[in-house]
Amino acid sequence: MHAGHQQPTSHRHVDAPLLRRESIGDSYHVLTFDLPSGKLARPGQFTMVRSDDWGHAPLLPRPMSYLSGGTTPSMLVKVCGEGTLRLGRAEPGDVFSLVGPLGNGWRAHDPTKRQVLVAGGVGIAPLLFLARDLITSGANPVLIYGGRSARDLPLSEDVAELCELEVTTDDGSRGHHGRVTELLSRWLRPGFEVFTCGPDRMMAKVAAMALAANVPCEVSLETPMACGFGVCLGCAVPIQAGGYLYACVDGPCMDASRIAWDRAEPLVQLAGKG
Amino acid sequence: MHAGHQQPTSHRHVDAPLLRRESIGDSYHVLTFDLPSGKLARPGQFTMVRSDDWGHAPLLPRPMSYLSGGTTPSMLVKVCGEGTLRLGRAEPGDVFSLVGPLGNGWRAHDPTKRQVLVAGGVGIAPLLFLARDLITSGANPVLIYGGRSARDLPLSEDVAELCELEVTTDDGSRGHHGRVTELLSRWLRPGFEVFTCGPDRMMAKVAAMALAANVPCEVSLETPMACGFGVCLGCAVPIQAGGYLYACVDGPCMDASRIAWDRAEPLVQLAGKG
Amino acid sequence: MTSQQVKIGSLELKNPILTASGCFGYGLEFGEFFDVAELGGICTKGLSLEPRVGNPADRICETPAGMLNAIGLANVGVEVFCRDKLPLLRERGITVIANIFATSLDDFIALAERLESEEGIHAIELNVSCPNVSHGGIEFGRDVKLAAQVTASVRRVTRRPLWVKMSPEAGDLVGVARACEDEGADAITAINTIRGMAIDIDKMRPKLANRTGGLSGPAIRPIAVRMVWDLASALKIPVVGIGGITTARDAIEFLLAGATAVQIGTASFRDPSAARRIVDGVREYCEQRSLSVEELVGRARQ
Amino acid sequence: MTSQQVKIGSLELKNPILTASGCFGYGLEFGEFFDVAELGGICTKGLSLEPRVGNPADRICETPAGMLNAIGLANVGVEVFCRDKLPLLRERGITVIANIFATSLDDFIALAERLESEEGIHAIELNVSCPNVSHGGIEFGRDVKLAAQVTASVRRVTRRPLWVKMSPEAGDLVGVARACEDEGADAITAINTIRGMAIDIDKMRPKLANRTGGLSGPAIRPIAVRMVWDLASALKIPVVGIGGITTARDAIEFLLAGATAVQIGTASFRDPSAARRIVDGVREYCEQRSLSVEELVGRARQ
Ligand SMILES: Cc1cc2nc3c(=O)[nH]c(=O)nc-3n(C[C@H](O)[C@H](O)[C@H](O)COP(=O)(O)OP(=O)(O)OC[C@H]3O[C@@H](n4cnc5c(N)ncnc54)[C@H](O)[C@@H]3O)c2cc1C
Ligand SMILES: Cc1cc2nc3c(=O)[nH]c(=O)nc-3n(C[C@H](O)[C@H](O)[C@H](O)COP(=O)(O)OP(=O)(O)OC[C@H]3O[C@@H](n4cnc5c(N)ncnc54)[C@H](O)[C@@H]3O)c2cc1C
Ligand SMILES: Cc1cc2nc3c(=O)[nH]c(=O)nc-3n(C[C@H](O)[C@H](O)[C@H](O)COP(=O)(O)O)c2cc1C
Ligand SMILES: Cc1cc2nc3c(=O)[nH]c(=O)nc-3n(C[C@H](O)[C@H](O)[C@H](O)COP(=O)(O)O)c2cc1C
Ligand code: FES
Ligand code: FES
Repeated sequence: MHAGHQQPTSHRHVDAPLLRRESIGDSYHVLTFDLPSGKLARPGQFTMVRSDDWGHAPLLPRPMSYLSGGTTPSMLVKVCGEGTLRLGRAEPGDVFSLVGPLGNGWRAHDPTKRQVLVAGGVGIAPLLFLARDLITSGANPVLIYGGRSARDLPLSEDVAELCELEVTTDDGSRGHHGRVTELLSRWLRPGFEVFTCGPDRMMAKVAAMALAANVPCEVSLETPMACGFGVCLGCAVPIQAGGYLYACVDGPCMDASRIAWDRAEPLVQLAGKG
Repeated sequence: MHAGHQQPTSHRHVDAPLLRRESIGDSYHVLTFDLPSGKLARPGQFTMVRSDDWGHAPLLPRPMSYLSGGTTPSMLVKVCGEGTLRLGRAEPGDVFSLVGPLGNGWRAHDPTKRQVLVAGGVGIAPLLFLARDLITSGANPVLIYGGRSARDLPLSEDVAELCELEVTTDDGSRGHHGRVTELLSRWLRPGFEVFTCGPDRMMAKVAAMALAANVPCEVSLETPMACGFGVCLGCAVPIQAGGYLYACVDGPCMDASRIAWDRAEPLVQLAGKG
Repeated sequence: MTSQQVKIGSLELKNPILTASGCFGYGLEFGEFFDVAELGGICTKGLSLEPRVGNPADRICETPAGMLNAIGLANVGVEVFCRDKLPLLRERGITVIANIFATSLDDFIALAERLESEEGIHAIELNVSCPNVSHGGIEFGRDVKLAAQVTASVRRVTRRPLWVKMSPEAGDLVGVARACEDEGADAITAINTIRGMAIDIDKMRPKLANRTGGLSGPAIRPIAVRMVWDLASALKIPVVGIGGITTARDAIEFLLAGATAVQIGTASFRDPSAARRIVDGVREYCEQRSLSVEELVGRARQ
Repeated sequence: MTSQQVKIGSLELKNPILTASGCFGYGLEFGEFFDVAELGGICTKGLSLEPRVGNPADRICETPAGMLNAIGLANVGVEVFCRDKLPLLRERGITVIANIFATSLDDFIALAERLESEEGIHAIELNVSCPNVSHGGIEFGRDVKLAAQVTASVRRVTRRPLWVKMSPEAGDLVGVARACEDEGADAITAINTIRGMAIDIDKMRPKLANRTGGLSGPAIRPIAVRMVWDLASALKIPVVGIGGITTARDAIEFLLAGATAVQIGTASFRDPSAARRIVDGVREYCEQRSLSVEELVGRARQ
């Protein structure tokens, strides 16, 4: 089913101390870990994070996309429940169990095209990581970044320094007053390809638009996950071909055209949480 | 059943910030709370301590005797499991839910007698509180303090400054090499009364010796507790009269002669934990 | 202001939050923490004809997000309750559901008859499901015929609203509940604790003197919600939901699943004011959505 | 060095730690975390005659100290398993218990027959207790006669050790297990998940697309320990304990209660190396007391 996962590799599960926590407002935190021995992450991959101090509850590790890779990888955490609350309180030196890097990163970009990155809120993490990569490899991406309000655009400054940035907010408190999808249309032309991560409802819309315009579109999915490496079968994603793929091993990054968005309704319902 | 508990009183449940934590070795911690509004505790009483940060596990609050009273009461915590581990990590400012003071404190001392206080390990807390009280009221107590080793005699310095102190350790690393009960015998004469708190096995022995010598003996019991104020009926203590008393409302301090030590076997088994 | 009132048969509750039997004493012990009359009502500790001293110690131990108890239905007995507790409860204007327990039909009948003459008891809750007493009531709760029989017998001797509290261990939970409904029960309470065991690996023996105990607390909540959903689908009479409710969110989960009211058990040990806080939390949730509690009941089923 | 070996009928395990069906994939996915051959063995994801895609999403959600799952027995099917997975398992020297699942007697028989010809399968575990499939195997597990029937039928077509995995929802758990024992089962596995439900109070509907799911994790451990104790008291054949085991201490609790071996389920999601750590922890406990694992089995009962 997920052959890519069956060759024994190593260094995929490490106990890593937190190097630092930078808080952005009270609901966003950048966590940087020290993991000299770990496997290096590619943009779009994720890790399952947990602390033994959590005891029996929260029970499961929390999937988090890499914001940066290397031996001091970082994640951007949005506080929305028990687990992320604890992550947002972490202090340097606290040790966390990191299982990762997991999943397939973003597919290789097409050098003949320009990359349009569409981020919603905390979905910025894997896209900022991607943008950095693209720029090192000589590409010139544009990033469309939307959030509820100005407070929900963490790291937008970093993006601005890096590449062309277009900002939208639902309440108009910053940038364009509206949705990312309103800014997206003019980029949906031949010679462009889309990479998107954010609330599922947003991704569904972006995907639909891209497909209609015949522009390749890659999405990074958020589904509930228990294991993160293909054994619990909890992260099912309904696909056009019928049946399901598994976000943790077949994704989280996938070609939008493969997904059966109509059968993905509960997934879209997750949007609130994303 | 526990009439003393039925008049509505107030201030018995407060959220109090930790003022400071003094650690004695890595397994003993003195926690001092700031609770201007709380009800004042008497020696021998206890409080049920919990933090909302614990989430669903540990589930129940932890019973802790007062080491001192007033508006900045303190407790001496011995780390022995999930809950006390968390208490031992508490930082100033952390807010805890304190339900208390609960239970009956030590019975009033007999001014015509001299008080012999027998402590085992962390059992020192309610006895040090008692010793301070006795001295203010002009009494001249002697305290026999036993522990596994020198490391298990927290606060013995404080005791030494306060009153006559005799120390024993199981491994002889400090004071008399042996058990408190070996030092106790010579004090079991008319004109003395005993107050004891420590591992149940120790208290059972002390009680038996005192009764045999016809010396009054008051013990402070440790039983599992869920509520601490007489509703769960989990803290049953078998008594001579037949049936049970409840440690939280009929105790934790009781006249040793009331207890049916023979039927208290599981309680004595708790000793390891006390 | 959205309405928080609910009706369980003929009984009107000012709000859907009750406290669970055995977790709230006789309703008097909490007076020092809040005004108990602000709750929808309280269920008394299980009452028997004669006083019971209960099981030997240890009676309780903690488990992951739960606890085991084997109290053994220690209680002051129906006489002392009526003499010492009930008058105070009346004075304080507290809605009282008397939880009764017996090991024989005759005793169940005698208990109900004894309470019939008392004022200030608003409903009777039959505990046919306590896991912690040998030849205990639990047999009644696990067998369709016996459950029907005890319900019918008590129904004959009381005009008061009659609730029957289910054992989660009934192989045919819905069947047992239906039988009680047919025999005139006004409501079904679900669930009681689930039998469990914990072993002390240092002492190499069960932690509880009674060996097994009833599991309660957040750990069992998903099981309880599912059973309430199943019961609400099958019954015409109201279901009173219970099991692991700790916050208003938990209580709302049961209401949405089909419970008309809920009971707060173990949570009162963790926070004596839990029930009071839950009353406020449920009201807030209703206000935000301008829905009455009755509009919440079973809403997740639509 | 105390012996860690245990015997389950004719099958010798190098230690009592197995991994639970559905929580360890096909045993190959964990090769990157530790050498799976160091475990007593692994139970495969439930295998059916034909591949199954499973239930719609969401399939899982977290609960206090537990999780609900409604995977719907998604699996590659027995053919693909034998072709792609089994050879690798053989190569790696892993002890394999094939967990099989069917909705009809004939399919159970066909599955067992299909596996009989394969090398490297050390035992068959009948899942007669999955709560997550309509007209699912669970009926088999809840009814004494049906459980006996499926055990007898499979017994006839396999010479391999035959384990039957109990549903905790069988009204008469011990009766069902005894029936399986009488029909030639070599061991009883207990327990499978317990049906539960969680409701999203913001969306006002069940969190799982399947509505109900099976509850697993530390939350259910006390229930599982009690059932293992009851089964070990009633049966002659060994009991394989399972339910919420997260640490070596938990595993030892089951052994002391009477389990001859244990299975690690949900804990492998929390820590992929959980089973491996538990093997070490149990050995350490035995060393400290110079007791063999077989001397631990049922020791809390003496
Ligand atoms: C591949 C992947 C990458 C992710 N990357 C990031 C990231 O970079 N930054 C970030 O802040 N969040 C990210 N998320 C979402 C993050 O995992 C959830 O917000 C988090 O698990 C919520 O946990 P909680 O305990 O705070 O919330 P709770 O609601 O208390 O969690 C309850 C349960 O639901 C699950 N859950 C809740 N929301 C989500 C969600 N949106 N996706 C998946 N599971 C969820 C939790 O894991 C937990 O098991 C990612 C999710 C996935 C699947
Ligand atoms: C009236 C009273 C006063 C006490 N005073 C003190 C004190 O001043 N300082 C101190 O360090 N300890 C005191 N204890 C003991 C203390 O409550 C326990 O050590 C503590 O509850 C252990 O919790 P844990 O989670 O760390 O251990 P765990 O073993 O993980 O606890 C598991 C469960 O067992 C219960 N438990 C374990 N040991 C005991 C015990 N000895 N007594 C009662 N319940 C127990 C816990 O409350 C919890 O519910 C007192 C106990 C009582 C009843
Ligand atoms: C210590 C304790 C004592 C209990 N005593 C009774 C009782 O006397 N009668 C009864 O019907 N239920 C009794 N119960 C069961 C509770 O009323 C409730 O059904 C169960 O605890 C589940 O709810 P919870 O998880 O909110 O605690 C008791 C529960 C506990 C924890
Ligand atoms: C995601 C998931 C999938 C499962 N799939 C199966 C299965 O296919 N067959 C089976 O017999 N049990 C299955 N189970 C049940 C487990 O094998 C085990 O009996 C149960 O989870 C209790 O153990 P635990 O608390 O250690 O997880 C599954 C459990 C989970 C959590
Ligand atoms: S998260 Fe477990 S299979 Fe994808
Ligand atoms: S601890 Fe609840 S009655 Fe004593």
